[in-house]
Amino acid sequence: MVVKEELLKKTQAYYCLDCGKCTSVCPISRFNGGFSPRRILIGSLTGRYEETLKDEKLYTCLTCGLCGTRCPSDVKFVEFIKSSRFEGQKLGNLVPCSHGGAIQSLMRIMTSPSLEQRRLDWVPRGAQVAEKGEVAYFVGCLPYFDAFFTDLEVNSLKIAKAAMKILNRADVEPVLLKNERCCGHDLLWAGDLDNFKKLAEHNINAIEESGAKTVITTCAECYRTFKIDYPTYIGPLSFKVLHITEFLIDSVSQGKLNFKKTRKKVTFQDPCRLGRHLGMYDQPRMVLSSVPGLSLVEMERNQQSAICCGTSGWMNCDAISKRIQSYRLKSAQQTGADSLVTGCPKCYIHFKCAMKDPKMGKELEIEIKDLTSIMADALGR
Amino acid sequence: MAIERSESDELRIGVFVCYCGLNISGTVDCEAVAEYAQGLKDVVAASTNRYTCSEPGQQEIKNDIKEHNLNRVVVASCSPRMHEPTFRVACQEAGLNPYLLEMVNLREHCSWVHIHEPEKATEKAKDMVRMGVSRARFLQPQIEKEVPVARSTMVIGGGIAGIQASLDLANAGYQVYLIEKKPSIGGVMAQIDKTFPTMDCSI
Amino acid sequence: MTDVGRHPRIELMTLSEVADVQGYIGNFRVKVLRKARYVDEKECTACGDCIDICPVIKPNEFDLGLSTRRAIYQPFPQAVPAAFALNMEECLGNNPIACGKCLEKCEKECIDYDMQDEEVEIKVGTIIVATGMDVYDPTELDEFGYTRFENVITSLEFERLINSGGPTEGHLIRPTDWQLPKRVAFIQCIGSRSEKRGNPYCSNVCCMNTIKDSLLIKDHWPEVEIKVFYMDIRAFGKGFEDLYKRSKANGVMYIRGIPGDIREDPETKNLILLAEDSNSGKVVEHEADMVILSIGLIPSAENSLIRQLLTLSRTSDGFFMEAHPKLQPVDAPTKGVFFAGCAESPKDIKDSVTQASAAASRANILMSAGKFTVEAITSLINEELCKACGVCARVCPYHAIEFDKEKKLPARVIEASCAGCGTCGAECAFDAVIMRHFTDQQILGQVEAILEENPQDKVVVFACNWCSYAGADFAGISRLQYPSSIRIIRTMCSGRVDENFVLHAFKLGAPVVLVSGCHFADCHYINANRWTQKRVEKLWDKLEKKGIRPERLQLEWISAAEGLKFAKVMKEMEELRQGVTLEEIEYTRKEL
Amino acid sequence: MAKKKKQEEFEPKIVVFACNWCSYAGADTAGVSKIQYPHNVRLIRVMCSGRVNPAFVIKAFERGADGVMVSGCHFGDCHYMFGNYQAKERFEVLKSLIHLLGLEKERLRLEWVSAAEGGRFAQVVKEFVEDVKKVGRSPLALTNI
Amino acid sequence: MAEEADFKCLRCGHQFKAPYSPKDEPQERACPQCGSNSVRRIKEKAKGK
Repeated sequence: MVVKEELLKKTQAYYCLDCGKCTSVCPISRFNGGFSPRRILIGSLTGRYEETLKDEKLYTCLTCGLCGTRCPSDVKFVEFIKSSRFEGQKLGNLVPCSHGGAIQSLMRIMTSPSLEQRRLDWVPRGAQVAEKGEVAYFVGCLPYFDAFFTDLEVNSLKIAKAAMKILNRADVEPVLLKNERCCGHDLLWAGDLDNFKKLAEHNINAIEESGAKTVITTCAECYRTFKIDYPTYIGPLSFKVLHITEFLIDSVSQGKLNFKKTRKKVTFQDPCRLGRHLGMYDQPRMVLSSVPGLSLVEMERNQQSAICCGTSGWMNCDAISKRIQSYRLKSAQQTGADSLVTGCPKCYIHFKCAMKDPKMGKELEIEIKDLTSIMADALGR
Repeated sequence: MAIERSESDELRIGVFVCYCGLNISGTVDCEAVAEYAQGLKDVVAASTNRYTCSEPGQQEIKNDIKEHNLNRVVVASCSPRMHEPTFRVACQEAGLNPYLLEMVNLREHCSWVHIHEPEKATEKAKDMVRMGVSRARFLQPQIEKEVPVARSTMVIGGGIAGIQASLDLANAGYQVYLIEKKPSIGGVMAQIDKTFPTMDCSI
Repeated sequence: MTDVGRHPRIELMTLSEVADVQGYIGNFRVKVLRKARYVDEKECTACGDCIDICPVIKPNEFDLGLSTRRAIYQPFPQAVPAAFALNMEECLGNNPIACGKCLEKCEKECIDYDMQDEEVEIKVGTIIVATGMDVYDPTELDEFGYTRFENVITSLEFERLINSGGPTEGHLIRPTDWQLPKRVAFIQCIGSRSEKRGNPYCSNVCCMNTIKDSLLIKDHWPEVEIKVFYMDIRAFGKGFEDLYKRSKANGVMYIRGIPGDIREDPETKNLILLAEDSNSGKVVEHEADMVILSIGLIPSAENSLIRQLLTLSRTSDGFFMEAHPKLQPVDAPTKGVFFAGCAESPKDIKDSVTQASAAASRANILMSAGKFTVEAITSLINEELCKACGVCARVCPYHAIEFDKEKKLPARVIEASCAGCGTCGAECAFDAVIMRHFTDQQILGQVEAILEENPQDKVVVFACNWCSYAGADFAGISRLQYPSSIRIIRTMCSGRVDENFVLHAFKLGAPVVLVSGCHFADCHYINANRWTQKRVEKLWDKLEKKGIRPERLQLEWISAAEGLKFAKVMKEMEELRQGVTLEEIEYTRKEL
Repeated sequence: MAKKKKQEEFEPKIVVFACNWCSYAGADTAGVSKIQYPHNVRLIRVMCSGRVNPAFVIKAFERGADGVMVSGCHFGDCHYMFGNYQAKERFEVLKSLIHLLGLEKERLRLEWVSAAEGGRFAQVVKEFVEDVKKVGRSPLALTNI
Repeated sequence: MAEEADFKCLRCGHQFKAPYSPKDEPQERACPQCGSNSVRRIKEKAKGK
């Protein structure tokens, strides 16, 4: 099978110089010598694309984009993988989903139009929520994660509650969508374009019905999906999408929010989606720096060179993932920071999980906080 | 509009359609084009040739200029960017001002780009020849002027290339001005230790 | 080098810049700004007394900051002219109450704080552009840690370190501990062959430079372990392959794979490189004491000014564009100007010298002939029709039209300066400009010939000689197929396309007209195509006012290399043509 | 009303995960004893109720099951000591997920049935089918057909 | 901040915004959708009509 011309053009795959910079930085390759982005690409280009599509390695890639930052030829490897997964889906590939594919099933369930979810039970009693309004807060899968990962005690809904606190404090009464669906990120990256589109359309309709002109999200993946994938696969959006960090920057600069003094030292995990996919490195750091007394120490590999949290799209969570996570957590410990701040609920969950490891867990322990929560906690009077 | 042609100047246009081997004739019916050209106003001679740019091809132009007393020449062959100078010389050798030549680009702009539509290409070729003839009617002799060239040169940059060029020209007897931005000449070359492939000193 | 200094027919002007160039082939008038040296170049014997006493210490640029120099200095020992120079911005002496120590010390009294910059005018017949190149700054390639890690240096810095005239007197040391590095790693293609950061082209010299450097190290210190990380080794020149083999025979390890990441061991300051050996497919960590980034060459920063002054153009890589890449590789598009060395493309010393001699020879041909035949395709003013409005003079990219505003006399063309673009002819509202060999009549004659029969089936395309017409030729050469409805009219420049040509075509029933020319950066006539754009914009407005769809007039920039684009655009033109109704054409005929 | 009409015709599709040692054997007992129970159930044998990954249950719903029952040994009887405790824990997760998705709690059931309880198996199944019939067709079944 | 103006592609009809100032030299423009250079600035007046 020959790689389609369209894909070659879109991803510049044929520009590959075979230099191997991608493989030498790839977090998977570091722990799994059998995995090499370069070889996947070169193999595909030299007439073995079919093999690539059938190979489980197609789903091993974290699509974290670190290879892309190094590539001299600007080969869009992540795009190559994503598009190839669409092809794989057509061939009926069995995607190696973690958790038995339960999460993907949940997402596919959500494509059903007649679903009437009860996803807002978490909303704190005092929170000010609007039925219709200018601003909507897109919660994402947090309620489901909390239900699903009870054994990890992730309590990721803290993030949602924190977001409500921040929004309300900045005099915003957000609309919460009763029937919002998963943004579709994970289905898209597993190659299931059809169901992704269904979810996307549900969400776009729900937001348009709510009358919101601005949608705020606390999830790096939702943000990328709204920002890049919805316009690509669905069409231009009639509303603006903001990551909570952008909202925070605006509110702080307008003097709507202020923070208590603290003496905490934190380090920040750049989520792939926010950082390398969207180039948002400075915004989270700006937000953190607006807390007086909060000091940020960087891990050895940060921003463009940050290492992924080890799993992506609830696929292929294996021993390699754990090793990446423990490597990352150790880097965080080495900074001497009190807490590791994450910018994506998935990173948060994955690290939490790594620390639950009965053998290694204790060695890896460090306080983890999501960016939104740490900001909400720091809010002053 | 300026420069009217004087009435007495009777137009005698010759059209030469080139086969370019099969490059043109493989698509365009050159004979039909020449025949069509023959029927155009002011055209007194139209012919085809297998390779107009060849020595015999050029000779035919020269002969026709003399025989038919041509005062405009239209060559329908390849791009003027390729052979305009060739045919200009041919005209000049036959005593015609080289600027009274017009070229029609049948090869690059017709036969090669419409390989699968020979009929339409032939129609287009006719149109193109008509365009060429139409323009040729208004061509005027031009005279190329000469300007003196001063026997001095300026070399901008005193690196290895600038130094070499300066020395060559100065040794040939010209005055050379070597302009260098830095306090010394030498450029990057002077910073390098040994140089490949001979591994000797750079300065 | 010293030959230059003492040659009787070479006037060496250092610390000088070209300020202005007027005139044309054979007759250039050049203004050169000679900056003050503050030291009498002829008197100074470079004795060095002044240096010993100068209190100002600055990084030495020649050693790339690896050593220091004073405010009064000689760039390097073999400098030509062998005179010192004083950097007045750094000198304290300029200040009346301050230093002045060198002035006292100089026995020959050749230091003069009051020396002034001067402007010199020279007249030359030919110009050789040898502005050279700059080297790539790898700081932006953060993964290699240049500037973050002290023991990561560039190949040019390495040259200074291993040079016996350099700051270490040729002893190879690494910056952190001044010890001989035991393990050295070279990384190739830094800033070269890169689409994203750096430059897309191959810099030509770096492979051989590294091979040479590896041998230099091995010659002096055979025990040093050398690893070269590369993508391809390009050793194509005479004697190059031998050198490559020698390097390998000396034990230099060539590893196919570029490191994606370098870390520094905070204690030893050693560097840990992570690279995939693409032959084995294994990712391996390599530890090195010193890393040398084999940096590429980039166009000289000087180029943009010279380009403007001499009306040159650049290729997409930023180096100067030659008149023809194969057949006139040392000629500039501007006549009488030639290229030598890296100004035109990255090259090694041998190639630079070869090209320099070629450029000298090309210039020699002109100068020994003593005369040159200029372009016959120039413009001419019909003085009877000229209303002395001055538009032609304003739009001329070459300032080849003289026009006196006060006296209101008809404009006059300086033929030797005129390059023949025809923009003046297109802009003149009174048809007072006669564009030789591309007269209005000639072009209108072609328009009429196209539209004589079945005008509704034809697309009229105006194409400039240098780019779009050549692009059409390229489409032909590549056998790219496009619809046969296309009729091309050649003009020297898209700037020649008069409003009248377009309107006349529409009046005669043309469904679609395309005006095409060079991309903005490539215009053969400096910037004449800016006027094309303005004119087309005006025409769109005009057409719309008359109720004619402006879409029927199209504009496209197509370069000589864009045969594919030409064919694509022609297909689009045909699609547009099919969308134009007979009623529309009829309406247009009446309206115009 | 239309809905009622539908209910009359409605025959739910029910997936039962049954552990090899108790519930599956219970179903066998029901069969041996010719105890009648509704035809709507489809039995999937697992070695232990602890084997029932929540993903299985969710997948069943995704594909349009109207109800899913997990059944295993009584506490203390587990052939694998504590497998059924695991099942219980997982069931809680499933309950909250079903709740979030807006599905009726009647659609999901956890039962302990021993090998001897053939009658009980039939009874439980009957009850469950009745309950599911009451809540009607799964909204997912409606769209996924 | 850079001034912006509305542009329309006369090839594919795509409308878009791009930096523009009447003071600037003319620039080479291309339609972000189809790549055509037939890009026309839509002037304020025309919009009002």
